[in-house]
Amino acid sequence: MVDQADAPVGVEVPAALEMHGIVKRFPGVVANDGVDLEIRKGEIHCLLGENGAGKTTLMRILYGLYQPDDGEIVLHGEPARITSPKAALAHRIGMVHQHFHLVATLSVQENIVLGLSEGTGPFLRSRATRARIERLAEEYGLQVDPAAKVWQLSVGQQQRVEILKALYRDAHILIMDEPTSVLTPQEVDSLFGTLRTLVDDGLTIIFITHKLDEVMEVSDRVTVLQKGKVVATVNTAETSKAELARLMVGREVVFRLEKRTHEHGEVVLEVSDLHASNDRGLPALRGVSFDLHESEILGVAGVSGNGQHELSEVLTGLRRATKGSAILEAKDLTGCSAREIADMGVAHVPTERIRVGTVSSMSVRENLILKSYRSPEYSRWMLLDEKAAQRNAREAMREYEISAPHDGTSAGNLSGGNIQRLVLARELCGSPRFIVAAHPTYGLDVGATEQIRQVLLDQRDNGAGILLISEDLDEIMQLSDRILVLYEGEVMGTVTCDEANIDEIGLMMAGSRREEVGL
Amino acid sequence: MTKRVLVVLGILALLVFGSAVALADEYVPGTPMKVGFVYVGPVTDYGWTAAHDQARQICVDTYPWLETIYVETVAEGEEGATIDKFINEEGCDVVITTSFGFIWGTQEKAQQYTDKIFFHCTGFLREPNMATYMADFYQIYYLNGLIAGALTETNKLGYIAAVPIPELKRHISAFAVGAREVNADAEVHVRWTNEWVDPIGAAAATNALIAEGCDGFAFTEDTASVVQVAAENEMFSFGHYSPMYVFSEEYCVSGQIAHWEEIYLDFFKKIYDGDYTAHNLKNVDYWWLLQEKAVEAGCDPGMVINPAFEAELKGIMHNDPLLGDISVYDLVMTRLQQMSDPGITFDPFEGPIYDRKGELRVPAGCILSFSELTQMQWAAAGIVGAWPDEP
Amino acid sequence: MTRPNWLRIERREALTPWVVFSVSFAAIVAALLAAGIFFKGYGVSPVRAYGLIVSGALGNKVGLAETVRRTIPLLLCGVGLTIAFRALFWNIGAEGQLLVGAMAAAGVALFVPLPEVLRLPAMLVAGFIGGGLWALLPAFLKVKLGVNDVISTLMLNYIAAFVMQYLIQGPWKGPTARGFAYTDKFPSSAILARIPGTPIHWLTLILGVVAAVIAFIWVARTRQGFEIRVVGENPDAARYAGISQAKVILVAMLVSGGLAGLAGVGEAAGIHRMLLAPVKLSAGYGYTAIIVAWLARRNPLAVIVTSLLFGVIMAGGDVIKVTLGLPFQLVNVFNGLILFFLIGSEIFMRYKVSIVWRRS
Amino acid sequence: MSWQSWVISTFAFMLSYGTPLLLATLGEIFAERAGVLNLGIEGMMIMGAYSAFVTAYVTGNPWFGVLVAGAVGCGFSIIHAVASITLRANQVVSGLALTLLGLGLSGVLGRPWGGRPLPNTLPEITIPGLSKIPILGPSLFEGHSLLVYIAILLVPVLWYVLFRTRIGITIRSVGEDPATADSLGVSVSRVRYLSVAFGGLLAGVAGGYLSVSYYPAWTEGLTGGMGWIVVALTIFAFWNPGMGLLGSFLFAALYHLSFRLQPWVAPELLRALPYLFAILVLAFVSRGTLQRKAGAPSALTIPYTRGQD
Repeated sequence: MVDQADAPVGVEVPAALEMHGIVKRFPGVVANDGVDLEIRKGEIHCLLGENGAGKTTLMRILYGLYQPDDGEIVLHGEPARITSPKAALAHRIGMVHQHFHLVATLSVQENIVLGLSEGTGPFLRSRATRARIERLAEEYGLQVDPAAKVWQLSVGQQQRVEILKALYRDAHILIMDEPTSVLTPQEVDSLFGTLRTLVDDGLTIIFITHKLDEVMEVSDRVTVLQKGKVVATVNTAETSKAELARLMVGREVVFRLEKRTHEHGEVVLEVSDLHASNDRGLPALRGVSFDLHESEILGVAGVSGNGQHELSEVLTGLRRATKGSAILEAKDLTGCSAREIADMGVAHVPTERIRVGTVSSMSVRENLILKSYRSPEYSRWMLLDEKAAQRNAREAMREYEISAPHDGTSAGNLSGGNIQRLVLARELCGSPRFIVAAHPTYGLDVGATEQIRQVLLDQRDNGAGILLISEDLDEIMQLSDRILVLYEGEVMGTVTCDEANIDEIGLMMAGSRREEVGL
Repeated sequence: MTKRVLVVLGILALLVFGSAVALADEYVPGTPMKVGFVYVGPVTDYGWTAAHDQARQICVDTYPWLETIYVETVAEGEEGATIDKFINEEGCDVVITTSFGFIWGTQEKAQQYTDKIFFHCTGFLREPNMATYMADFYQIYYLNGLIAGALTETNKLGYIAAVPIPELKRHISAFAVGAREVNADAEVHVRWTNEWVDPIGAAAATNALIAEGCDGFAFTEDTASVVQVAAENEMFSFGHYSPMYVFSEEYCVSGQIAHWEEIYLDFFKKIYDGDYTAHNLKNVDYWWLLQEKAVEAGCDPGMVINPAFEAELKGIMHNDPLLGDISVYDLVMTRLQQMSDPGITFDPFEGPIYDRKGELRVPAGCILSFSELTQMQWAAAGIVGAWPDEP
Repeated sequence: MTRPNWLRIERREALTPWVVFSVSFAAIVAALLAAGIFFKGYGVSPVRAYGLIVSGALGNKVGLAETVRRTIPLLLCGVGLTIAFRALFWNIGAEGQLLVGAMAAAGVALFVPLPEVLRLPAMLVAGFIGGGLWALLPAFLKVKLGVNDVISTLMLNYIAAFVMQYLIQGPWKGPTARGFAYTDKFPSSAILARIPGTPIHWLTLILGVVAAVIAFIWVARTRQGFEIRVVGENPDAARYAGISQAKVILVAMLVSGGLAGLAGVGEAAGIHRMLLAPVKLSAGYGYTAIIVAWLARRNPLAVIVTSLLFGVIMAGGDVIKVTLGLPFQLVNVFNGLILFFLIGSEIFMRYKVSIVWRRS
Repeated sequence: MSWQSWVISTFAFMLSYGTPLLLATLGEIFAERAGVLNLGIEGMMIMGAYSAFVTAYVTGNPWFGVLVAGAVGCGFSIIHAVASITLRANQVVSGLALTLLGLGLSGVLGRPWGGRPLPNTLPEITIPGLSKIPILGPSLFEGHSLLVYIAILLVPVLWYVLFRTRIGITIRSVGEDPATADSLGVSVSRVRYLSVAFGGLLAGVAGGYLSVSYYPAWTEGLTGGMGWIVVALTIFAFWNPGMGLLGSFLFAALYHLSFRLQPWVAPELLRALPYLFAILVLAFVSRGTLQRKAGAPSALTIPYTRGQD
């Protein structure tokens, strides 16, 4: 336990913000359990912790979105009661949410002035506003067209709007909630650049993340949260990834699972010249081609929004391909419905396990037969066979260690890890030959992560061909036999895991072809 | 869950079947009488139901032995239940239903409660214990027609009518006959609202007719909407059902007022005296007109013609084959007299009368029989506009 | 939305029938207390008034019969609506579907030459299909074009009413109706039998109860019911599981509208025995049924109870008019009040509302 | 029948009958733009009509009547606001309840007031100069009350407010994405309350116009279903005041023609058209970029609870 006191302090910097003994309870969980936090003026302070450690909750309290059940907030030495975002903004606190808070149908400019009360009465000073936005954009490298409607912007641009929004309200403390999860390495660099200029101009930045590299790269100090408690606050200069990781998970992490290398079997899936459009009707996949073999994990790397999502949907029948084919066992998937594909024994671990993979309000038992409910196994004529479903549930819960009071508990009451186990239990029954796993461990604690990765490796060893889509490069590197990089719907290249190198993959994710990055 | 609900329903069913019909005994003449009125509209409308309810109050004030109860705005299909309540719970001896739509329900109940007396307005079905009645305006519409025909300058008169039933067709034709009598070029333009109470629609219809060039209005709708719109446009109009002089003292010339009490008073008295019983009503059908004072000409009690128009109407002369040269004012008064006298000496539908298709409907020297009047579908000459079921 | 700190509102984990019942009950009591003011205003003791209303609606043959008569259409429409709502389709169109059902039945009754024995069955089938097809229209619009279901179904109610108005004033107007806007009386073979001395057309009542039971089993125990629930609870998961949302919505709406159509057949062939003005044929049953279904928490079996409750409320209106001789408009006021208290009570079902004393 | 007379009567009626529709539609547009569907318009209008008549009758001042009508409509709409915003009740059910309540209450309170003419109604004005224009003059600039022109002037004003001012931005953001508005310190409930109240105000005034100008007397149920037409018109208008004007007047014209054309066309069919239009419009704008540009507010009918986005 590194203590605040014995962290050597140079010049005494006044605290911009202190939070004392913050407690926040939600039904069933204590999200923040007596959290103490001290942020110094002009620093980039990382809040490190796994998903569910309470980082976001703490910041939502600071931003007035939640009211703490206990504890106090001190700003520049003054105790402050922040009852609403309005109050937070009044205290010069700005927040860039992980999921952007932008009104899609409004213009950039309208989004930026939304909620402000400048100008006289209800009237806007459009020209002046526009000028100021352009000035800020210039100053901090956040170029974006003030007149554009937000729904027309790219994700990166939308994040710029978010930052501009905070700056426009001259925030002195800027909270960034996992800002890099949607950016390319290059965009990340320019973001970090922006952050530094901001800090030089005297802003204080609180940076929420669970990525150790980012902490090391950008922060001055780190506060590590674990299960709603602060485990340490340390100077970045005096710590290491390993130490942070230990603080974060509370034990040494095994950074490599043992992976038996062996010969891959014949081709399971043959994708050639696949095209598809996204929800806005714009091309999302442009001629993707690749092979997937038995007993192979093919990792698909890429910044989110570059076609991975569409790829997984096309291969599982949730999205129509506009061109090309995906041959599974001599059958073209692009022509098939989701149901037909599922019946062919294709397993799909969806990106959003809670919103898509399960029905929260229905029982574990029912969720486990979400796809197989029609099979004679679970239904007689039109009627469902509750008994069979129950038996199935009992076995699955035992085999995959799904911890739930009983099989009648509604899925919504399960923890993230257990929900993912539930999904896997359902998808992997009957050992599928082809598995699409999208972000299988996203937001899970280390224990669950390890278990689920192991399950995938076992499936691979049993001969399944697995398409692993993930934004977590570490995961891709660990599990994949080969790595395929997508950029704007095109394959930048494929590398085997032993020749893989994170920097080059990063470049490919940023849009340079494999040959260009000299592999 | 299922079981419990089914049990509950079972019990309900039992109750429905089980409870026997509580039959009160027949009314004894000379004893206090309780009468239940089933109204189709709210007693606060300014037409049909209001008129019936005023009549009811007059009866109560007149006969100390009379007790009444009423239910307003009874939807069609609910009259049966209301009648049941009147008889079983309120112990009514007589039930009065004031809408054509209640006809079948009333008959059904009359057949069920054979010892109670039923009185149905505007209907044509009768039972030994179910009589029918109607106070009709056609004579007055004819009088209004005379005035309108004389006053119109565009020779186009407007008539806003609720629903195309024989009653209204009769009135419109009478109005047209009157207008044509004093003004051969007079046309009566008709618009249907298909609602008995629809002030907004009536106003819209009036506007439409004004646009057609009409400059005077009669109507059948239970609000004063038409009178008001006409007045706004400085055009004359005829009140309907209730005294509408108040709505336009300048432009409301005349109109029709109902006095249902005349019928009710007579009916109740006869029951009280034992003349009418639950066994001899099969052929009792009141068809009361000016002569019986069941209806009155004018837009305010006692005012046949609005004084504001007296002079003008006295100035307009008309040549009548029998009466010779006579002012329209006097003509109206004479006709009123002729139709109010005990021995009626005039009827608006006195032949020869042709319909607008040129077909002879009433041969010279004849008048229409009661059943011809009550089932009238043809449109008199001079009527313009849609005319459903025109023969 | 900002909330005072002393008030804590938490989502309820699970909604127990007990909570639903007690909260709803409390709400209705509160509503009656509020409505009592009006009775006082008219110099009638509320206690006496309510006593009369209950006894008038349940305590005697006539009242009970009226209550049940009102319950029948509410039950049929209500059960149908629970299914539509289960599939996450906001069907506000029961009224229109009811009218179309009535029109279809009337058409068969009056203009289709059929052997006597077949006429009623044919009318019921026609009514079901008519209502069902009318309901499929908005379902298609939603599935194919994403048209807002609340609005489209609402609009279709008016279109149905105008069509009906047109029919009875024009082509279908009965020669024996003496010019009034009615069709002719249905032939005796097209009239639903009633329980003697009451207006209860029992066949429809039975159909309603059976529908409720079957619907319950259908939703809770069958494969298709499973699909309906998945679609209703989480459309994305349904897509993911390969369940066709379109198909489910169409099926649900077909049944939903069909049952409303049956209610229409009941009103036409059981009560009026002819087709007449829409406002006369249905006392807004289709709209009240929305509340009935919503109050039943989308549970078809519970509709049996809630429809009965509103049957009592509607029949109670007669008592207010007849026995108490109060203005009939009070009925609407009461229904309005009761509704507001019920929806007001919703929050106590979805959230546990507690007062916390924070030490300062 | 000269064509002029058709134009004149139709235009004149468009204004006199279209005005209440326009007022109420403008109000509903604001409520729905803020994400609250209010099916209680009929109830608010009839209450407005009732209170306007009584006030005007008692005080002898029709304008005062209109004001009170606005206040009453406003107050009445607050009931819906409390139910659907604070208590997060189902907006459809709450709206239906409001209509029931309005029809009932106005009926009960209005009983003594039936069958009386309103002595002094809203004065009809003639616009000097403009009224001289052939055809348009007599139809548009003569014999209408000032309220008619106020309603029409409201259209550009409200359009500007909705699309060019901070108020508009706030309202639209609350109707599109309340969570975002909230995160920027906009009080979602406050904005929604105000929008609904504004809608109620206009609905009340619309009712008032009916009872002190269009039909200066009290009859229960006098709005005769206008409130539901407004629901249709609001959609037909793409939630845009300008289109609201077009829709209201178009419907008024159709209603007028349903009477003028009665000898040739069945009126029911003409009157069913607006509802048909509303559905067709929806069919066009419910998908794709059109949805973004002209579709319904995304959060319409969805209650907002912080932290559940």
